[in-house]
Amino acid sequence: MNETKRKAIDALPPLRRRQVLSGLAGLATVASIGGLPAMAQANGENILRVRANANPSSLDPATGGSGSDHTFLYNHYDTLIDWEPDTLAPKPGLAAEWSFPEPKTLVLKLRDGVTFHDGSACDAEAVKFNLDRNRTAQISNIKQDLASVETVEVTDPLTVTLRLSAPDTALPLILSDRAGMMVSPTALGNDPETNVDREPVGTGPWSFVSWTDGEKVVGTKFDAHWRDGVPGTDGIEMFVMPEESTGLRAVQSGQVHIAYQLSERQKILVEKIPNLGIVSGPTLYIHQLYVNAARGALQDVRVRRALSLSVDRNAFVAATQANVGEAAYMNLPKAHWAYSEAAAELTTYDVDEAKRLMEEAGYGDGLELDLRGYPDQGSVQRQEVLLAQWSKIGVRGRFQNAPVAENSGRFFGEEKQGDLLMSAWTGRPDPSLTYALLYSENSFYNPGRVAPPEGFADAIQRSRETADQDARKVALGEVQQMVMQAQLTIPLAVRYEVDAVTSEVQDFNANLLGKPKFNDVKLG
Amino acid sequence: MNDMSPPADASATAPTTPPRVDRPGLPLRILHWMIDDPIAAIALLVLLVIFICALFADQIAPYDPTLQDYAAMLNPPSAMHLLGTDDLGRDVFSRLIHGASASVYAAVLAVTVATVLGVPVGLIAGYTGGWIDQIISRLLDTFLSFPAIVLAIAVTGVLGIGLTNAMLSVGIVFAPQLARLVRARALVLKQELYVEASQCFGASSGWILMRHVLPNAIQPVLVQMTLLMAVGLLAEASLSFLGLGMQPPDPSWGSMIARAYVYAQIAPAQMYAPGIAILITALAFNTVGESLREALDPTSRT
Amino acid sequence: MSTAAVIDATAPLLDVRNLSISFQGRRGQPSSNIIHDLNFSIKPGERVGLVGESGCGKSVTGLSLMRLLPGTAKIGGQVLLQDIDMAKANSKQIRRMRGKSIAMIFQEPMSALDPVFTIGSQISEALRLHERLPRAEERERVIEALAEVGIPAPSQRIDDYPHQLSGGMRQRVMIAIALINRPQLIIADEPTTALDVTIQAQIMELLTRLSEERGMAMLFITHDLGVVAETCQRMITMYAGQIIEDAPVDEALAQPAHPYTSGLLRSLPHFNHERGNFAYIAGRVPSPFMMPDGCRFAARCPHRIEGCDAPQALRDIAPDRRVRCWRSEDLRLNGAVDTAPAPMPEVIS
Amino acid sequence: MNRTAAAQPHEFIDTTTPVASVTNLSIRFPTLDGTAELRAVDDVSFDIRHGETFGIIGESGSGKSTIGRVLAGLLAPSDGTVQFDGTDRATLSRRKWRSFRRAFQMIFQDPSAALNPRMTILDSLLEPMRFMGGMDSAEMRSRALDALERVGLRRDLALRYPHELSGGQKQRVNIARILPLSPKLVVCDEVVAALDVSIRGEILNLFVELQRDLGLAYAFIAHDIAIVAQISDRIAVTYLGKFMELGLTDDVIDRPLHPYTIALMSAEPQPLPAHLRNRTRLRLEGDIPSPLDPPGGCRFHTRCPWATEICRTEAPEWRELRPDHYTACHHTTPDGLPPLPDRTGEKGAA
Amino acid sequence: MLTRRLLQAIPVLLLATFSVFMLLKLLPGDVAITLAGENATVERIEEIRRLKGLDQPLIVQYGQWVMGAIQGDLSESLLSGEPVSTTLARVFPNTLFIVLYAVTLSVAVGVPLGILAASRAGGLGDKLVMVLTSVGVALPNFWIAMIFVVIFALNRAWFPATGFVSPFEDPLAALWYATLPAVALAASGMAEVGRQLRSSLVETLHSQHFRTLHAKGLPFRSILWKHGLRNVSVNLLTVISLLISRTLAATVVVEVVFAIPGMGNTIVNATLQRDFPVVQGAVLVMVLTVITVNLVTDILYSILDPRIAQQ
Repeated sequence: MNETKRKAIDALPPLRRRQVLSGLAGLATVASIGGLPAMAQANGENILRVRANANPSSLDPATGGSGSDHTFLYNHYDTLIDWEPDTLAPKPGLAAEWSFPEPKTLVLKLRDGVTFHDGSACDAEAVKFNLDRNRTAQISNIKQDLASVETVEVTDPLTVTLRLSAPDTALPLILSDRAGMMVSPTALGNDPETNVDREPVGTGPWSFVSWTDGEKVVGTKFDAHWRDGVPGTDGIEMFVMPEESTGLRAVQSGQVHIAYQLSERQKILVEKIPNLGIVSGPTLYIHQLYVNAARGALQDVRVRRALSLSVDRNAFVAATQANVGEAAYMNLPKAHWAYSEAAAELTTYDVDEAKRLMEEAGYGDGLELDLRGYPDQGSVQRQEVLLAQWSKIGVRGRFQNAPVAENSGRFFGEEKQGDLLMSAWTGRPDPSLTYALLYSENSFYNPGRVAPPEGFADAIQRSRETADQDARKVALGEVQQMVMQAQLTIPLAVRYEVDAVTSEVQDFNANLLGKPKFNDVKLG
Repeated sequence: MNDMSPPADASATAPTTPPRVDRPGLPLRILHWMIDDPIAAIALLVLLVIFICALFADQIAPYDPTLQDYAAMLNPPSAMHLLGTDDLGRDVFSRLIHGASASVYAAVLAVTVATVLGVPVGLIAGYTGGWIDQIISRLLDTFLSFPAIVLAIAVTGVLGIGLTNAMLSVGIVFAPQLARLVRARALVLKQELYVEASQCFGASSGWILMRHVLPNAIQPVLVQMTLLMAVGLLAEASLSFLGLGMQPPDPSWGSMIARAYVYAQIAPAQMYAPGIAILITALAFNTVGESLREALDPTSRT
Repeated sequence: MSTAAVIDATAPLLDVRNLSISFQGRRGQPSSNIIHDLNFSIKPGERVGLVGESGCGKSVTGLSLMRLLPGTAKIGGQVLLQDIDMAKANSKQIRRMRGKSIAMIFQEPMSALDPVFTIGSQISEALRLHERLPRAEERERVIEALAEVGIPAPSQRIDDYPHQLSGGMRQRVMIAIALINRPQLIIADEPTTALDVTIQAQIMELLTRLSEERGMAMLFITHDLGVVAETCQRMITMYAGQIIEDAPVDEALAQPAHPYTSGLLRSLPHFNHERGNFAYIAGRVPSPFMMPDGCRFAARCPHRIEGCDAPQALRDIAPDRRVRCWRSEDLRLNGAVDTAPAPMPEVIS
Repeated sequence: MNRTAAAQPHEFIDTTTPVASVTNLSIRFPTLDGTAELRAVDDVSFDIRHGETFGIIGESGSGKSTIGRVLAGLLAPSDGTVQFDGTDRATLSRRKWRSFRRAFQMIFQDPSAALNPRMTILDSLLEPMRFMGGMDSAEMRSRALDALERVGLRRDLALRYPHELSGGQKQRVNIARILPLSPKLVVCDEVVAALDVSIRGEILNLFVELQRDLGLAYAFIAHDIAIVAQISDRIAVTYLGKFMELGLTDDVIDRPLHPYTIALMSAEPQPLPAHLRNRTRLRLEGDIPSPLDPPGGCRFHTRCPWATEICRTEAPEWRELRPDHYTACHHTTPDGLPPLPDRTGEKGAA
Repeated sequence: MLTRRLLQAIPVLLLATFSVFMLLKLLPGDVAITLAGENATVERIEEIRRLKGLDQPLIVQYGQWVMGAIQGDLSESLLSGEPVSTTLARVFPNTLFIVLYAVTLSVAVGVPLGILAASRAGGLGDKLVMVLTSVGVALPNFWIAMIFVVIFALNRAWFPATGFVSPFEDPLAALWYATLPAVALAASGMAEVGRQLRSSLVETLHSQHFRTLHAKGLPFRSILWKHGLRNVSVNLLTVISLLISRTLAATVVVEVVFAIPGMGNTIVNATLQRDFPVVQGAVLVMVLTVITVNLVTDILYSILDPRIAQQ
């Protein structure tokens, strides 16, 4: 209260003064019930409330398709193999240990005594059922992930043996993704073609309570979870609020404890708000341009290179992400174990070289491109910055924006419309998967269906034949250099995790995958 | 017996009541109207300014509306940037002026589409009557109860997202309103005696529609068109807000608001300028429309 | 009672003095003088016809007596009714007069009644303004009133809405509303113009009978000289906002003193006129914006001579006859006398 | 005074082939909600002869305007036939009918509403000629201006708009515009009702004059029996969609056969001093029944002082009681109606 | 009349859902791509189309939907698998609540404004109201929504910035949450109601039968309040029913701004993602709502105006 007001109140007779003060207090009460329903309950209960940015597509790991599902799935499912949050190096999950007795065999040793939420045991049989369902069932969306698995055998109640068609050391990390999430076979009625997309039953830290579309998904503590101290709260409520500023306001007003994946720009704002903390770090999520190398001028690698070299990625990050994040010189962030310095140099900003290449390709007078993108404000902003940068080498164009379902269909599907699509790559736990999906000749994400550079398949194969991380890094580095040389995609910026948390939240950390896990979070 | 009656001609040429005031020239008439309805005159002036902005944006705007300056993002108003800068360091004032052309274009397009579609349909329904009218009326009912946003998304989906296509869909949404209005007018007008007289002369339906029904039905349409201009302006803003309207990097008022909303917490002032621009323009269109209604409607003059 | 009646018979019930009415034009336009220097009076129980063509100001005059003109109208002069000057009275006084002392019947019975209320409630509403009665009694009074104006089965019709009645019945309801508080003066503005002739005859008869029974004065505003002839005792003729003749009906019809009155009478169709030869008054009423200073009828007058351009005063030419024509004494004008009534078959005599 | 003289058919009247011949005409309109039917005209037959003025008189709901619209070709009969100059409309193609109908024109009650407010007088005058063909624009223009003069208007009015003209002037324009079409029959629907009393005569004289010069036939529709009587050769009296009486004007006025005709004449207010007015008048009781639900039997029985049981149950026949004088009444005779029983009395005698 | 109106509604419903269906089918891209998501391969997308029956002829797909709908089965969301009826049962009341709240506000503010203006027609109060309502009509409602959020939710936490509480769970909280969106929606509604009421009231007050009322000696206040309001009630009803339809349409953007789980958000998202069953179901409900509003309006008409009742 400022000085004048105080004086004015002091000047009132005692009775009036009390009335005024209580009136002010009343006003304050009204003002503070900003987060009333949520906060009122929060005082008594130990329930974690999280703002999620999208409705899950499915709560059955085998049938979903959206990268944003994981954050929900992790609450209810454990994966066979886990990863280190900072580097994504594999670590034990439901499988206490794993090994490749020979390159085409993977043996998983399961933990004893793990049960599903419905009480049935998560044993070797259950794992076999899940893996077979994931790789063969019609409804499975992830058959591709387990394409190298030939058979799954139950060696003993706690041992599962996977026989592979080719050496595949990417498998452990693949099993840290959807493919490794175990669903209760009982809940599926032992029928691989049914699903639990709306009533997930897994072994995860919270058992499922309810899901109201576009509103919230509720879980309650699974007491029999195999890890001690997990979960850290009695319940979890995931509130779906697609709009970022809405999400931030939700955490600001205390309606939720955590709002993850805010836009980088909001970091400055979060820092200004008292009692809010920030959890931040790099992710695998990369804003990039998909190139249809089978169309017009883009068939010329020089043009593609020029488009990439003319992007001042640091300025791009500064403009679109308020400097929170990093330039993406390849399809992986710096922090990733397979990051390749040599590949990164290929895309370093060099506008003179870009101009030279354009001239050489015969586009010294400029080039008009058919650009596609998505209509959300973030995308639009990135498009504007990109167009401004490209104007330096005479590249013009206007973005035709449409929702994801429409523009990805048009660009990647049979229509093959548009030269470039500004989109993103959400990353995969194992980088070899990323490369295979982005650049294989028949991959969906290769819109021109152009053949990858020679030696690409070889190098990928080599990365999968060894379990040694350094050897893998070398092979994947080669792949990365090849694709950047050919510039079949144009990476722009690495998305940074920006999560706003209230002061009550403890033990919440970002991970490199960019898909938060709440297992260990406690409220204090 | 007829001692009272001078020749017939005398009466026929006698002055009429009220006496015919010589029709003044156009400038004088405009002056009269402006004195009569100064608020509408101001509104018309505002529209004129906005149209000039739209036409000569390049000359008026102090900066290139797409010129980015990452060193000056979200700056408050200053002498250099009258309305500050936006999230990419672009001059808001320049974008506002350039946005006028997009917004005016959008409104004009939507209203034109609505008129081209709605007026003939309404004329035919109202004049023909019978089962054709029944069918058209049911169709109009359908369109009017249809969530417009679905139509907008669908049209932009089929034709591609962009201001033109978005406003095309808005035009389609508006058309039934005009059609209904014209239909109602046509229903009345076809009963007019001069239409019956024309029928007696052997006029065809086409002649009657074009010479008698349309010219007399057009007045409320004109009024409604100006009022729809305002609605079209708001629709442009809404669609741009949903990302279906103006595409980057060119500015429109709606897309400026949409972008500004992202920074509501950091720079709330960003929202004001384009919103007020829409408000003033819509207000001006409405005012002119109301004034037209008043001026054209003989019953409102008592 | 009888003494009072004698006094009343001489003292006028309504005395209009120097009434003038003008309307303010829209901005930039001149105001128009619709009524100029009107003087007339009505005695208790007297039925007076106010005749003239459209635009001569007779309706405006009627409305001004009730102070029903829109706010743009400027009224000058006096309208004295029972010691109240209606031209100057405040709205509260006027409301007290309306219905109770002076009431009005309008031309369009279709639009003069509120369509969303029953006729019963519209009558009782008028009654309640001046008299508070218990519900049942009030309803009784309304039914009585309906019966009095000749509405069959009034106890059922009382709950009808106006649209359920025919034009004639609606006009009867209007009369019931006007008469419910027993006013001394009724202004009837073209009360039968919108009705069919057979119905018109009924309504005129009803009004005449009520006026006679109650000793109620009436001012009939009409363009139909036949209506005036059959119902009124006195006829005031207006032309271009002025009274040009004021005379007992039979005298005015038999021997009009003003060429205009004569012209009007000649213009009426008659059963026994020569076929295909219609009489009329040539020319137009001058516009209120271009009123001549002199005789306003001069331009159309077949008897116009030099000197007619000078202003004319309304002069007394007989004890109860006034005329605004300086030549009236020279002229022997045709009236309606040389025309015969419609032939009537003997079957009904 | 010389009505008798004028009642003789004048020289143009051709009594052999009627300009319009109506046989058993019925017109029905569906009501708004479609549940009921309005019988606006019910089984009416008559001829209009070349060059005559055929008066149709009736109150509201009598169907007189509907008959007029049929005669102008604006309405097709629901039942019965209408022959225009010996030709049935139904036998003509649409296109043929459009040019054929030009000979059958209509002048409306409201002179303003019959002119398009957005067209100049000249445009309105030119409009009918545009459909005739065979004239260049200069010729049409000169004929339009001639027509304007013919009806007593100055040529310079041609460039004005309707709202700048007085009612009488507008009605003259309406007359002028049909002149180039050389009509054979003109339906005059209450043509002077909207005009001031003092100028009605002017317009009516114009009609009479044109008939004299051009030999037109008129169907003259009005509610005012005095006007109709003064202009018509023959008069038809309508009531609730039916003809009550039809005959030469003098016959109908002087020797009416139908009670309704008598009542209509009695109801006409007489602008005469008291001592000159008719003391014996027939005043009707009650309202005009709704045309939606007309009474059975004789339509007039609910208001007729002569009505007896038969009138309630049986519709009277349409009879020619005297030469060329038709009526539909159970009680009337060639000598007129029998004296009225006492119950009615002299209502209007006061 | 009622049955006739109901019968008329059937072709409108069929036409509306069919045209939505065809429109969506015309759109490029399909839900299969969304469903395949990150794991999309050309084969997988084909397989999903087969699984979801999206490869069948259009008319068969529509026919199946109509048959299901007649039996009350609106099928499930292709994306989330939730039964469409469940989705709609959840989101529709929310939207309806906001719409009714906004319309109530519009009427509660607009009617007094209109009366005030009409009773002082031409005066200062009238002019003030007209200026106010002109601005109200021209206000972009999503913009005013944003401004409200900034002022009343962010600068002063008087109201929650976003979110929604079902009125069935906690009516008070529901009102409190819905206030900003409702006020934003009502800004133009109030103005509309005020203007329309004023103009029809002024017109009515100048009509012939109001002269009769003056002639009776009725005081102005009872002419205004009893006869005036009763006479314009039919007009007012028309305005309100139009307002309901219009507000229903306007919720879309406002729901986005306030993150309200309502019909607008549902329709937008489902359309963007080509989730046919949801769009179809939502359109059905929207059209049904509009038809119902019109029907109720018609019934009220005949109660308010005896002339209509007679027809």
